[in-house]
Amino acid sequence: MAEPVLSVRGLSKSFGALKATDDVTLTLKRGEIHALIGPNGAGKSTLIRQITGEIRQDSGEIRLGEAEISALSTQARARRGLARSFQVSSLAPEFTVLENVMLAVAGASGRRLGLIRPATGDGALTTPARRHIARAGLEGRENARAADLSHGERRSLEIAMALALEPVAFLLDEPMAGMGPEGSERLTALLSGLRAQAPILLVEHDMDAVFALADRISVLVYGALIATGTVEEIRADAEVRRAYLGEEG
Amino acid sequence: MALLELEAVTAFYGASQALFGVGLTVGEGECLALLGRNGMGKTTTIRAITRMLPHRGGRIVFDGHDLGRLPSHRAAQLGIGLVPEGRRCFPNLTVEENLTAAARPGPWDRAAVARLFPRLEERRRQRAASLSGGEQQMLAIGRALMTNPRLLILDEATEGLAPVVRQEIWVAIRKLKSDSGFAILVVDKSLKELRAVADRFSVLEKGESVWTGAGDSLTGDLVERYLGV
Amino acid sequence: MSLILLIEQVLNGLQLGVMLFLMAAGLTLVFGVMGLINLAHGSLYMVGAFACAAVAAATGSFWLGLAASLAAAAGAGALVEITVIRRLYRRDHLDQVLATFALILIFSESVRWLFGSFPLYLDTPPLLAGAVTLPGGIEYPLYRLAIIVAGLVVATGLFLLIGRTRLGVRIRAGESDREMIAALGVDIDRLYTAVFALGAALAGFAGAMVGAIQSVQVGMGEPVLILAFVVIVIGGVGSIKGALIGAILVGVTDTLGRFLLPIAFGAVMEPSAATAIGASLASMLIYILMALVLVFRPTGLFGAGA
Amino acid sequence: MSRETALNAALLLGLLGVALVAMAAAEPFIVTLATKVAILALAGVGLNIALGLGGMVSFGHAAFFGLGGYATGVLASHALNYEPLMETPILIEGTTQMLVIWPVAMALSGVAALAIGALSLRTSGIFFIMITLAFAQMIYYFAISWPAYGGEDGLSIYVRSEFPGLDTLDPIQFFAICFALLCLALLFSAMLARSRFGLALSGARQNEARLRAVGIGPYGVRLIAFVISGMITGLAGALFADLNRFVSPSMLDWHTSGQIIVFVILGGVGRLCGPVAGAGLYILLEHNLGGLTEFWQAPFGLLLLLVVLFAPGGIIGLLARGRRHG
Amino acid sequence: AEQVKVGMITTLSGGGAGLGIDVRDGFLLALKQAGASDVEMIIEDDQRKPDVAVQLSDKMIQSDKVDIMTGIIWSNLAMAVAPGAVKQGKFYLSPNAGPSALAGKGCDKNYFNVAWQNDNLHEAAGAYANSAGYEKSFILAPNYPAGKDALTGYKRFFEGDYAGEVYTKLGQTDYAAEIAQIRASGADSVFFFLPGGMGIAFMKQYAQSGVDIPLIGPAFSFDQGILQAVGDAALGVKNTSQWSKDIDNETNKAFVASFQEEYGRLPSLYASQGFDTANLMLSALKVAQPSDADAFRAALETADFASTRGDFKFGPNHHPIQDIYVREVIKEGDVFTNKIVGVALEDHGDAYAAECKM
Ligand SMILES: Nc1ncnc2c1ncn2[C@@H]1O[C@H](COP(=O)(O)OP(=O)(O)OP(=O)(O)O)[C@@H](O)[C@H]1O
Ligand SMILES: Nc1ncnc2c1ncn2[C@@H]1O[C@H](COP(=O)(O)OP(=O)(O)OP(=O)(O)O)[C@@H](O)[C@H]1O
Ligand SMILES: [Mg+2]
Ligand SMILES: [Mg+2]
Repeated sequence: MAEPVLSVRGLSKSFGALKATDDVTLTLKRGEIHALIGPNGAGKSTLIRQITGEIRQDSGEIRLGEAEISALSTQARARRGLARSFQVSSLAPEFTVLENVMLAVAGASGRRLGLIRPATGDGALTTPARRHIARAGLEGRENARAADLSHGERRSLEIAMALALEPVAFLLDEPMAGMGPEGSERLTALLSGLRAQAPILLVEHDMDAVFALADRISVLVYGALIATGTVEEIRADAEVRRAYLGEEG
Repeated sequence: MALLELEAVTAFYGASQALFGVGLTVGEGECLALLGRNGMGKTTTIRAITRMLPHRGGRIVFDGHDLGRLPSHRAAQLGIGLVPEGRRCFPNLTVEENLTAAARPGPWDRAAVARLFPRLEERRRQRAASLSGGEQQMLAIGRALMTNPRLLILDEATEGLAPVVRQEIWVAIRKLKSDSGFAILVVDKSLKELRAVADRFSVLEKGESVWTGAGDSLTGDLVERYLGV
Repeated sequence: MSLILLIEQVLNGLQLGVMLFLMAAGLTLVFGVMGLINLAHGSLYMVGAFACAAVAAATGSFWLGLAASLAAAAGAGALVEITVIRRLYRRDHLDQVLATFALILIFSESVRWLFGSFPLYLDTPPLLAGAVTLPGGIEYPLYRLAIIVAGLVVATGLFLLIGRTRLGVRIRAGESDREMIAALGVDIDRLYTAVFALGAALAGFAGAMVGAIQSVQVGMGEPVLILAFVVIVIGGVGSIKGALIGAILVGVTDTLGRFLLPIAFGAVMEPSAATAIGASLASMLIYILMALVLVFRPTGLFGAGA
Repeated sequence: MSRETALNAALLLGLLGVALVAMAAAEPFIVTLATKVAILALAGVGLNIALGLGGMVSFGHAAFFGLGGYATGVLASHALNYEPLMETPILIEGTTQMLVIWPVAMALSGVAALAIGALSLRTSGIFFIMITLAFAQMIYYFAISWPAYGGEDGLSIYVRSEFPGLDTLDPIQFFAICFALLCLALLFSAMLARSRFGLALSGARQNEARLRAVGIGPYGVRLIAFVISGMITGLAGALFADLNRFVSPSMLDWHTSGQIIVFVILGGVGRLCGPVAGAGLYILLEHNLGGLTEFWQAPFGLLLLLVVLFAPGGIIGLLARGRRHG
Repeated sequence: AEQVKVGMITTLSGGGAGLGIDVRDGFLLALKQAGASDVEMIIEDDQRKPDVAVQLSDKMIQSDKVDIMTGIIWSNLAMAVAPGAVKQGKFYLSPNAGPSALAGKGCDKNYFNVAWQNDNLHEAAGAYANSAGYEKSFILAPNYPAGKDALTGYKRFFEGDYAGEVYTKLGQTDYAAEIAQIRASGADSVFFFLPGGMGIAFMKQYAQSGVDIPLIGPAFSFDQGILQAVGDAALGVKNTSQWSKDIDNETNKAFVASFQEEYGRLPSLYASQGFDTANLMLSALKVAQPSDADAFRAALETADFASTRGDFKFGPNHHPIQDIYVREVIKEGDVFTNKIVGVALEDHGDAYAAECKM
């Protein structure tokens, strides 16, 4: 099988006595959506934050393609093609929707940040930005300030910014949260097509979406992976049903 | 008489109008679900009820008090408890302190909240900022319960919770309603679960109440029309 | 340099530290806990000192003056909170800076208009006059011991109030999200007026206590303001313990720096240059200390993690 | 043209107009005041890049203002008494040429800003405010007690530095130099705000985590902005020394930092011409209230207070509405 | 006579306003008594900021076209203003500050100091310490030029040894560490120069500390305005001054009485200096106009006026040659004040006159 796009091996992180990630090994392959599920506080977001470099792991390694990236800063990892969405929307509140996405385009472009040449009205930024905004379903809201958006709209903007990075791999932390039924449906369709562009590590509690999208599912409990498998396998796993799914499976 | 009654409420953010006429009632011990697509005004309605955003036109009456001129804390003291959108736990306070900050006398105290969310008890001394998303959500609910409200408002209260926990919360909400006689106003995206707990539904579109009715009269095509699915 | 002198200087440093804490206590409350940048803290300190001096002069009793200082500063604080500060919580910190800067001008000139441009007389009460002899033969002014006691009492009181009471929890909650704490049924406006008045009263108290051994004059609050910020920032915003330890650290560093640096330089150069250079370095010392602390611990010694 | 742009143009033209009318009316002092406004506004434009665009509330910009001033003072004093500044390893002589002094002042304050910024930017919020203050205070106390250039007494220059082709002692010509530099700095600052760099800087102010997540490191962006900011303020300091023909540690005092901040806030944080409006109003009030009463600072404070309370966003915010630039 | 415009730049707001107000009030009192209707005063507040002072002087010279300037309290402000003003042909009469630079190499024919050269009172303190038989002094001043000048001045005259020499931080308010050093130093006298609030704080703390080594200081910390704030702590302290309220001459008696009547308070050192400055100016105006600079200068140089200090004349560098007294702080009724107990230096000039080439 082809080389995984992203691989994590033996990753561990403790906060005091709490093992937030406990020797986690997982891979993200080309073209797949790999869902990561698990109870609240299992360590899913912490895992993503280690992959992006917001916190340093205590041990273990992270590879993007061939390269070991754990020594890089968050921004360097982003420039190499790791895009993430935040579980709690994290935007530039005073910027408009368009400016937020332009910022992402500018960051991803890898070009030096000019001091003089205007960015506003620069087609190289605005054209892709508008395209990503439309894909995330925020068409018509380009000029609204991020601070004035409703909760669901902010969630959509998170997606648009991740798209704008045109990354090698997506790390999406609960992208469905806050989306209404209609938004969830649209996002499901979007993500389904997106995997062809770049694989997605999807943290999500919305099981309808997970079961509809995931090629593989990993289950994290108390920081440790207890199972990895196809949708059917995970649905059928008694331990997962008890610890996480409840009657839903 | 209804516990909470909104009549033709309008509200603005600065110069831009967000509510164009919202009307709804929540009876004593009743559960009303507020529906609508993203950005239609659900949260704004809730902000008007909790006095975080003064409304401009119409009337909001809670338990016979016109909320029109009351500040936020008075509305809360009258018995409106809020689980806000986005959790809004106090980040620098520990779990325990978040709960004490809200405490008012009544059946809901730290012990009762601990029974509902054992996870919170485990993380008692941790600052809210470093809790996981789901843990924060539990804390926000626990904190609202600590005010021992008569009307509990839940704005996307199950967002980010694991399915088992979510189910437990719905069970708990149903229990709150039947045992403690709480009135409940709830916004959530899961229609399936709402149908099991809500007595009535009210739909917002572009800041206006467009439909109200019981759960069984919310047919598939209405859902299609108002929620887009 | 004898050992006894060194010990005495360490003691002086500790004493200065506690005194600095007393001067910073009100600010710790208002800035550290409520999150409001109040440049007018020094003005409230001045109000306390002037009130104490005026009443003590009129009645002949320092203690009545002290009571007056609490009342005057708390009153001024409450007035300022209700008319000005209250509108600023939701605003940018910078608006608070400008508004409280304006308050400094208003306070200073009003006090000068009321009391004239000359320093006022305020002396320690006879009860606390004179010096006591400590073990080891160190003579120590009684009044300074009283200041230490007052500082420690205030520290303990604040620590209990902020850390241990529900009121303290609510104040801190209000700092991060006023709207939310109000939606939970807390009358945050009134609570904050009360806390601000308390902070002002502490500033006034310090002004009276410390004014009695310094000079009571217009502008006396300015150095205090900077020092108080230095102390709080070194200790870590929001921590009473941090403020106390920060204050002691500043006090000891400053005192020993003033004392030892000229001696140290004297070992390597001719005396008159050494005193001058040593003194120059000593006057920079607390700022060097603050910069060092912040470079290595960007949120202060006891600040919450970044 | 937006309302704010129109207002900015009106402000600058107003300042220019005041100077020209005053010259025509043979009121050189008014020209001097207008020059002071231009210079202080220039310092504010510098600070505004750090504070308004980058959200870095520096309480230590007096350091750069003062260093710029001392660059002028020291170079000029050496030029006047013909003592070289340094003989070994290389000979450096004093000078009174503005075209030499300005780059020196900007380089000096730029290097200081690089050092101070590199350390200070590890912190944020109030800690940043205080650590920048700390560095400025160190320089201040050093200047007070260092006898070589006058210590607290300061350093008189007696003449004004020279600019090729102009008589800098003529108030209006000196004004023209300062005004032109102010306009250049404003132009630069406007372009900076609109550039990709400006976008990133503003992003760093609003949300650091987000900026990192899109691949931009906030530290470098901030540091560059801080250095640019310090250099512009340093240039203003050099002009200020020339205006007064005198430098002293009071330029390094924390009051000076505070005053520059006040200009910026008063005019409107992050507004392009905020510092011009702020400095203008400040100087206007300072010089007119003084005549009314010995206690003029009290009504002055009251006016400031009214502006904060009822004109959030400063004067420009009040008059132009709309959002801040960037 | 012709109208004469006098520009006064002095500190009228903020912390140091008391000094400026006294200079101004003393000056105005002299004008009023002389009925000098031909003198037009322009008074501005420098806020104790050098740059403000410079701009005010520009204004007075450029717009108001004053003939004579005066008023500045602080040395650093004087250094910022006076050299420029005299270079532009104005007369500057200093009612308070006397930095050494302006007495020596930087002296100017149009610059007159009517108060003292900065070192004078410190020199007198040194001389007094000799005569009082002290042999080992502990000396203390803030770490800035005036502080260094003070210690230099004291050392110039004091013949004994030094038990310690300390520079404190400018604006320091707590002196416990210094007092401990003094106690341990074995000194028999303490000389300190701590102007304003610093001196008040020092003396109060010194009194409380139980240390009883005698203090000596220049008049600044024992002036009428400040003394009430120090209270008992200052009683008995010896200080040096070129003026005192009890100097026995007609001018002074009249001055003290009329000042008290006019303003309802006792005059200070600064008030006397303002008063003398105005009288010096008035005396010269009787002879010549500032527009005739040489004549006016010559008239100033004769110093033909009745000074509150008694004998007064100018040295070659236009700085005073005068007696400097030793005073002791006493209590008269409720009021703390000074009484003269001796003369420290007679007809004392300054150390820089030789360097002055006009
Ligand atoms: N800085 C920290 N200090 C202490 N504990 C922390 C810190 N950050 C996270 N934790 C704890 O680590 C655990 C894992 O948190 P994480 O946010 O990764 O959970 P999660 O799986 O994303 O949960 P959720 O689904 O609720 O978002 C939680 O119990 C959390 O409280
Ligand atoms: N602070 C604000 N300032 C200006 N406009 C706002 C603000 N908050 C919300 N809005 C706007 O008001 C409208 C209603 O928002 P509201 O938050 O009430 O929607 P909602 O129904 O709760 O949506 P969601 O399901 O996404 O949470 C939206 O168009 C939103 O952009
Ligand atoms: Mg999570
Ligand atoms: Mg909502």
